[in-house]
Amino acid sequence: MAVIFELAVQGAQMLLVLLLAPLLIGFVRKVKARLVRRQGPSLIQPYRDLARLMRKEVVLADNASWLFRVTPYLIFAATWVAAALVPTFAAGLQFSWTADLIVIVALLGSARFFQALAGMDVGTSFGGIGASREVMIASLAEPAMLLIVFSLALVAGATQLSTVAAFMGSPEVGLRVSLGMSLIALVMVAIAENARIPVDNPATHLELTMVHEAMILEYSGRHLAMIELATFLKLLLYVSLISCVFLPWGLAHAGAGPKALAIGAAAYLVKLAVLAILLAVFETAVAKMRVFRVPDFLGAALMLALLGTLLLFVSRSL
Amino acid sequence: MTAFSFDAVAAILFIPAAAAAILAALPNYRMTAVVNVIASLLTLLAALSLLVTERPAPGQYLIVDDLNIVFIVLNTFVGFTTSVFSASYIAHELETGRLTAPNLRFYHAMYQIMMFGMNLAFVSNNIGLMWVAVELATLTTVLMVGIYRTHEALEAAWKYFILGSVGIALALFGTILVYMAAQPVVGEGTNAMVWSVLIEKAAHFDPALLSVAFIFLLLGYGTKVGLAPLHAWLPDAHAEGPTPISAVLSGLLLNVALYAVLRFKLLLAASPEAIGPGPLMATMGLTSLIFAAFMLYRRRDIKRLFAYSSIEHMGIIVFAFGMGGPLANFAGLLHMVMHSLTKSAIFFAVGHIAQVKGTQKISEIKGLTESHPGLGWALVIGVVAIAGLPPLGIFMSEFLVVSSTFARHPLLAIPLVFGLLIAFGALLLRLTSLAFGEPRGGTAPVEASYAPMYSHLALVFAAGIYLPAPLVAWFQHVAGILG
Amino acid sequence: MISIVAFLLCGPAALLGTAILAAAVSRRASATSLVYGAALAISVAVLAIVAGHLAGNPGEVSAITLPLGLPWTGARFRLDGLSAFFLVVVNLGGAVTSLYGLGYGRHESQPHRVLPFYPAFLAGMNLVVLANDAFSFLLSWEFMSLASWALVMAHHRDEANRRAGYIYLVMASFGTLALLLAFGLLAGPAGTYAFDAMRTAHPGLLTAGAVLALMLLGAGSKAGLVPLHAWLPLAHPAAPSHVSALMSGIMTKVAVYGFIRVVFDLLGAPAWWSGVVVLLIGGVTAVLGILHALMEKDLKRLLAYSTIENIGVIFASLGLALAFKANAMPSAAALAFTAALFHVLNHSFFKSLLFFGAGAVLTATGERDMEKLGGLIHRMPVTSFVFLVGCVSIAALPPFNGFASEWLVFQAILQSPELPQWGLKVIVPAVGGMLALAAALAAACFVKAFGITFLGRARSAVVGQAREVDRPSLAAMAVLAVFCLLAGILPGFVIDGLSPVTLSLIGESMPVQTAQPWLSIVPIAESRSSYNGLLVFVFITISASLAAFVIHRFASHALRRGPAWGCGFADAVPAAQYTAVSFAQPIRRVFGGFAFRARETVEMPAPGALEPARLKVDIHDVAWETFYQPISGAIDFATERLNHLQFLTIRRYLTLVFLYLVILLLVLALWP
Amino acid sequence: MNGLTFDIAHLLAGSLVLVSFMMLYQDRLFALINVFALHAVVLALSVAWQAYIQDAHHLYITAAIALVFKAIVIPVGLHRIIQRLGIHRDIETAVGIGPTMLAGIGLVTLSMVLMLRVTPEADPLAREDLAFALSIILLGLLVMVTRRNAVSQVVGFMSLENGLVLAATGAKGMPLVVEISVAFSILIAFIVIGVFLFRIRERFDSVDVGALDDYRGERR
Repeated sequence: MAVIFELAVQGAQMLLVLLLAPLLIGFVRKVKARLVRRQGPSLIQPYRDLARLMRKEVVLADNASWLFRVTPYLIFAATWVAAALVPTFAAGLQFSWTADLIVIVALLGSARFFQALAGMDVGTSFGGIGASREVMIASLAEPAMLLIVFSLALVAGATQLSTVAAFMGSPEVGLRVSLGMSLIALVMVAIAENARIPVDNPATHLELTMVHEAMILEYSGRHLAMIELATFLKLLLYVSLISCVFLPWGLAHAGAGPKALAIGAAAYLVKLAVLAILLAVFETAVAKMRVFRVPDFLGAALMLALLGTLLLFVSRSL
Repeated sequence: MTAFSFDAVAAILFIPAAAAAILAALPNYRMTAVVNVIASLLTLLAALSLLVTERPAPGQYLIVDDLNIVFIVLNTFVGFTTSVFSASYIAHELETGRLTAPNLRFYHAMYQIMMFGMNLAFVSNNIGLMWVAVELATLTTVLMVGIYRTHEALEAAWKYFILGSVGIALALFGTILVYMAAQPVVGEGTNAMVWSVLIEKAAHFDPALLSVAFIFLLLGYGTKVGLAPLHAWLPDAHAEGPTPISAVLSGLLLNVALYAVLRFKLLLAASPEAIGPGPLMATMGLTSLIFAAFMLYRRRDIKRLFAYSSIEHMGIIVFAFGMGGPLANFAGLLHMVMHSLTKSAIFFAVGHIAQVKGTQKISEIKGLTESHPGLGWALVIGVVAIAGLPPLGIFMSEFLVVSSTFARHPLLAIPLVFGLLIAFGALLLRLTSLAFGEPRGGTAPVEASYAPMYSHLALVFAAGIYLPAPLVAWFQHVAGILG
Repeated sequence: MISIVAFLLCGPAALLGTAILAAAVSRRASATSLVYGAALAISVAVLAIVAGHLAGNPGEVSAITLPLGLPWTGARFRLDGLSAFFLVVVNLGGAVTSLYGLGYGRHESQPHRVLPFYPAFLAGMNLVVLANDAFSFLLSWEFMSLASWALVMAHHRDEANRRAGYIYLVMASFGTLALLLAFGLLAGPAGTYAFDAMRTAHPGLLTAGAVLALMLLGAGSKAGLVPLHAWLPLAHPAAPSHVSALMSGIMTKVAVYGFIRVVFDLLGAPAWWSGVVVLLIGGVTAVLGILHALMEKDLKRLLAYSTIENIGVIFASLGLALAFKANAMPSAAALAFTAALFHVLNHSFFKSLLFFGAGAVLTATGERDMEKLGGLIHRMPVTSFVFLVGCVSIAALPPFNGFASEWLVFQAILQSPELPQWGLKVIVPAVGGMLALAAALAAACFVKAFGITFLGRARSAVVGQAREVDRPSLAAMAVLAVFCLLAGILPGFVIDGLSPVTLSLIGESMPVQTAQPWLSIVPIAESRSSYNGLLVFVFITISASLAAFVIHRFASHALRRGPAWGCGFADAVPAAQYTAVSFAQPIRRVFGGFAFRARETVEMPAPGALEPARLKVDIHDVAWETFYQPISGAIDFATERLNHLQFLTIRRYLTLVFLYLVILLLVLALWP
Repeated sequence: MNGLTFDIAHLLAGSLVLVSFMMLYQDRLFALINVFALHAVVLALSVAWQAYIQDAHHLYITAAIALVFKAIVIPVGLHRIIQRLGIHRDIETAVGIGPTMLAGIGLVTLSMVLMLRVTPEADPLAREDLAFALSIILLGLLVMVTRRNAVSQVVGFMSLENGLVLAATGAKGMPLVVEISVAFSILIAFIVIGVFLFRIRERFDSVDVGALDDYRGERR
């Protein structure tokens, strides 16, 4: 019985992330629009876009191979699984031990791998640009991410997200410089990974500085829908990652009852809203940077993460 | 039994001498070649009979013990295979007109005299007699080196002769000094020159005299071993003489001189206060090794290349004996045997190559494994062996030398390894250009037989994998004698 | 009862027999299938024996001494857990490669230069793994090098190959001499060359340090540690592709075996700083190797460089194991050591697979230069699929095997806070960062490798007549691809298979994994970290197919082919695609500066001139310029100087003799 | 033995060294050969004296050999060769006379030092003889080293052999085999040299080894 319930909760989480992801995007866009005193599209616009794309027929480049057609589903699946494994409203779910933080990072990595390949498949120069820049960014973002994982793991003694969250929720954490550094680094990585301003601009096309959009330039119809959805999921994933590691309050724990779960869900929504607003404000405040400034940006993240890790040794109390 | 075995010793000396006389008389060159081969074969058989029969007590002039049997058997064996090789080689030289029939008569007679001299040097129990024999062998080779009478050959022979006779003189003085040292103890007369007597009484000899003597002997015989910086004659003599002689020089004559040095090393080792022969020999060995290794790089003449590699290996051997101790001595003996076999095999190959390609210039010989697979791969195996790669014999001896040295004197092993590596680089560089790449030079097939070459290589290969127990025991005993 | 080693030795013996036979018949048409068939059969047989042994009593050790090799030591051979594992690696690789060779070998232009040496090479590797005394070990080791050298020289008419072979063999014998010295130290003046004797004799700290350094030189030069790697990217690609696969996938592992055998087994308890050294070298090797790979446009060279990276990963985790072992943290040490061995196995899988793929491309197009390839996915669907699997695995992406082992390495790194020494505390996470960087760069590198070679449009005409390769080759590649997946989703079995080895060398092994629910792997405790490749795989497949199904079923499945959109730009020539070099450009911009003093110069034509502007990129191999060129320069100088001694007059030679005599006499005069 | 015999032997040996020194500063070939003849004569004397005091009669043979071959036959032969080759006017020292003399003195002291280390209870006459012989040998080598011309190198070589003979005769009761071998080797040496000079005459215009040396195996 309990197992059934656990499974149900797990399934609920999977569906939840799937459903929430477009909403989060819509919310961010709305807030950004309001910040520049525009009306902006409605919150559910992303859902509409996805539905429209799915109904449209696919226009496939003559040169596209089977890989090009499979990739969207792979990207979506990998991102979805990753997102579903991050504790949102409850930790220690049935399958949470399937993957720890490192695996989640790696899953996103494989999604990116295939996306870059798909970008090169058709053989236009834009795809190449996108792919090569994407891997460059990733080659800096991933180590940074792993170092963040290290410092978290060194604090919490685990890479298991549920455990980390539980530990961060517990009082003995206190305020630590290294954690602060990791947080900043994590935010920077998240921005880079989700192709947000200032690293990349999700709203533009036909700009030689674009990265992510350049890779998916040849996609259309349901394929594009899958990729878009995956992008939304990725953003949600990072937001909920930050929230579950650095704002673990109200997170329901393994084997918790419906009441705790409800509280967790509510808390989760609040966290999402707050972080989304912060993101929107940040994006409106700063400007897009040149592509070859991005390494410096990520290099800073890398250094911060490393510093955070090393500080842990210098003094346990920092 | 004793009588028979003593006859064996006599035979080793008599057969070559007689053969030399006959050959000097015979006009027909095919005949002479055949006689030469037969004589060498008989000598070899006589030498082998020494192994099975019991040995005579050492006399005033002749001795047979474990130490020199190693050398004798090796000497007669290589002498035999070389005579086989030289038969075909010389025939070709005759066709190309580089040699004339009278030359040839002279050549074969000299060949046997040389064998006689070397065997005599090995079996002689009298340091004076040994000296005479070594000089005899040397002088005959001088004449053979000059046999082509070309400008280069004459110069090589002249260089060989001058440096050689200085060596002769120094060695003789050393011998006299040894006698002087022995005379107060042993008493006047021949006994004071009989090695087996000396070695017993050596402890009481005057150490200072012995030390001076050893230096002269080391330099004198060392000149013939080809140790740097006394080596100057060696490369040219190898390069300009007929290839069979190069093979014999590298494979045998160097050993004769080495044998002499070893005998006197024993003498000196027996006298505690005298100067230690080990450090001297080790130093000379290392110097020769490293020097030769560097000299290998800029060689343009294929025979000169391998001549320098002989210097290198003599350096290793002398170094090993200088280090002393059962392991190093064993390694030294093994290395000497393996080097003789391999190097003569290489010279056989080189002889064929030079004849089919019509040149000795390395730059004009390429892609042998394409144009002459049998020859090319033999050269590859030979060079791989001489460079000390497994599974061939020299690897085993180098393994023993290097590892035992490093365990005892790490600082000595570093230059040793350094030299080995440098030499390896040079040999491999030349091998790559000789055996591989676009074939260049003549492509006429070789009509001579590869039998001597491949038999040597087969032996070396077998030794690298498996040494028969009796051989090992014997070598270990000899290594024990060498201290 | 004959010990199992005797059975196992029949393998190499048979292989050598095959080699001799091959030398005899190599010019016949049937020789190819004969040799590779025999090699395949023998490898499988050896595998079967080892498997039986492991299934029966994995811990059991059996030894034998043959009256060969070094007298008074004899040729000793021994089968224990470690050698059993590496036997599996070697013969698995050997079997698959032979299978591949059955097809690939038919395209060989000069079979008589390959066939005799191929079985010899396999035999050499088998013997190295079984050897139990210094002499047989070195003999087999160098024999292995020699055979592979002959294979590198197979296409000897190409100047580059000759150079590669030369550098290779020189480096190899350099390594052998280093090992020789190491064994000399271990054997001691008495010359006890048997490993059993060395195992019991515990050398002092200084000796141990020297041996470690020598092993890093000897085994490291064979494995390709920076800066001893220079020969590797030259030699591995020069050989025929299946041999490249053996050299890169298997022979480097044999080198790792040598290192483990001496440092973990014979040398006894390590000192903590030895861990530091190995760690740092490993990390640097990993990063530099993969950066070089990224700069390559020759497919096989790229693969060779990526081998260097993986070797770096392996050595880094071996270093971790040393550090933990030195600090009496057996469980952590076991974790790191298992990770290393696991990665050894995985790399042998995917690197062979990738080289096979490169070989297939080579047969189909005759090209190794990626700049001339592209779009092969349409012409060689199967090859491109398996190659993709290889790329995903080597890029350490879940759920494939590369990720499983790298994950274990990271888990081991996360044990570092328990280490007492500050040096280690600080260095281990830094190395962890390096490894992470290397992993990310590897992903980038193989996006490039696959993308440029197989995707996009054909960059030259050679792609036009490319055909899918023959069945044996495809079969070999498919087998390896399956292995990659299986090892990725069922890592628990591999880890448990490795436990006897770790138990014998570390003294402890990882907890039993296959007992875990849902077959997930749990290095320490589930609360700390866990990974379940199987479930990840299942989830991804389910959700992907689910999404596909739902959309096709309820939304549209209409599809129309059209010209590429490319932001409305007219269909440009294929040359306008991204090339290998341009793909690497951003990363070159980031790392090129310090890694290889990369410099980009734009040559603008004179105003009004018609020729195009050119972008020139020059990259330097720093290791080559810092170490190798000075050495060769020095040798050159020395030879030039000494060479004058060949040209003296007789009188001067006499002077030499004379002076030498006088000097010796002086020495004697001054002798106390 | 009484002092007189010792002094005479000493005197002869010493004068042999002196003659070697004279050889060092000859720069004309003829002069050199003449001095060598003198050298041989002195050698013959000292050998004869040794034969007398050791009353070892076989040594008289050696003395005769020395006198006949070295003092007469060879110098005459060399004169012939020189005239035939027309090189008698050569000035052919490679190193200046002064340095050569200094080196010679150094060598003599060196050999003295070496030999006096020999334990005194060895026969003193033998010791002195050895010391002189050693210095003669070294001086002979010095001659060979400092001369460019083949003939003078041969001369130097033979003076070296003289030193050997002196040493050998000084060694009491040394079997005849040695002297014979010495003479034997010199004979062979002379024959071979003669053969060589002859051949070289065939090929080049001079016996100057320098002419040989222009080709040194591998020209660069």
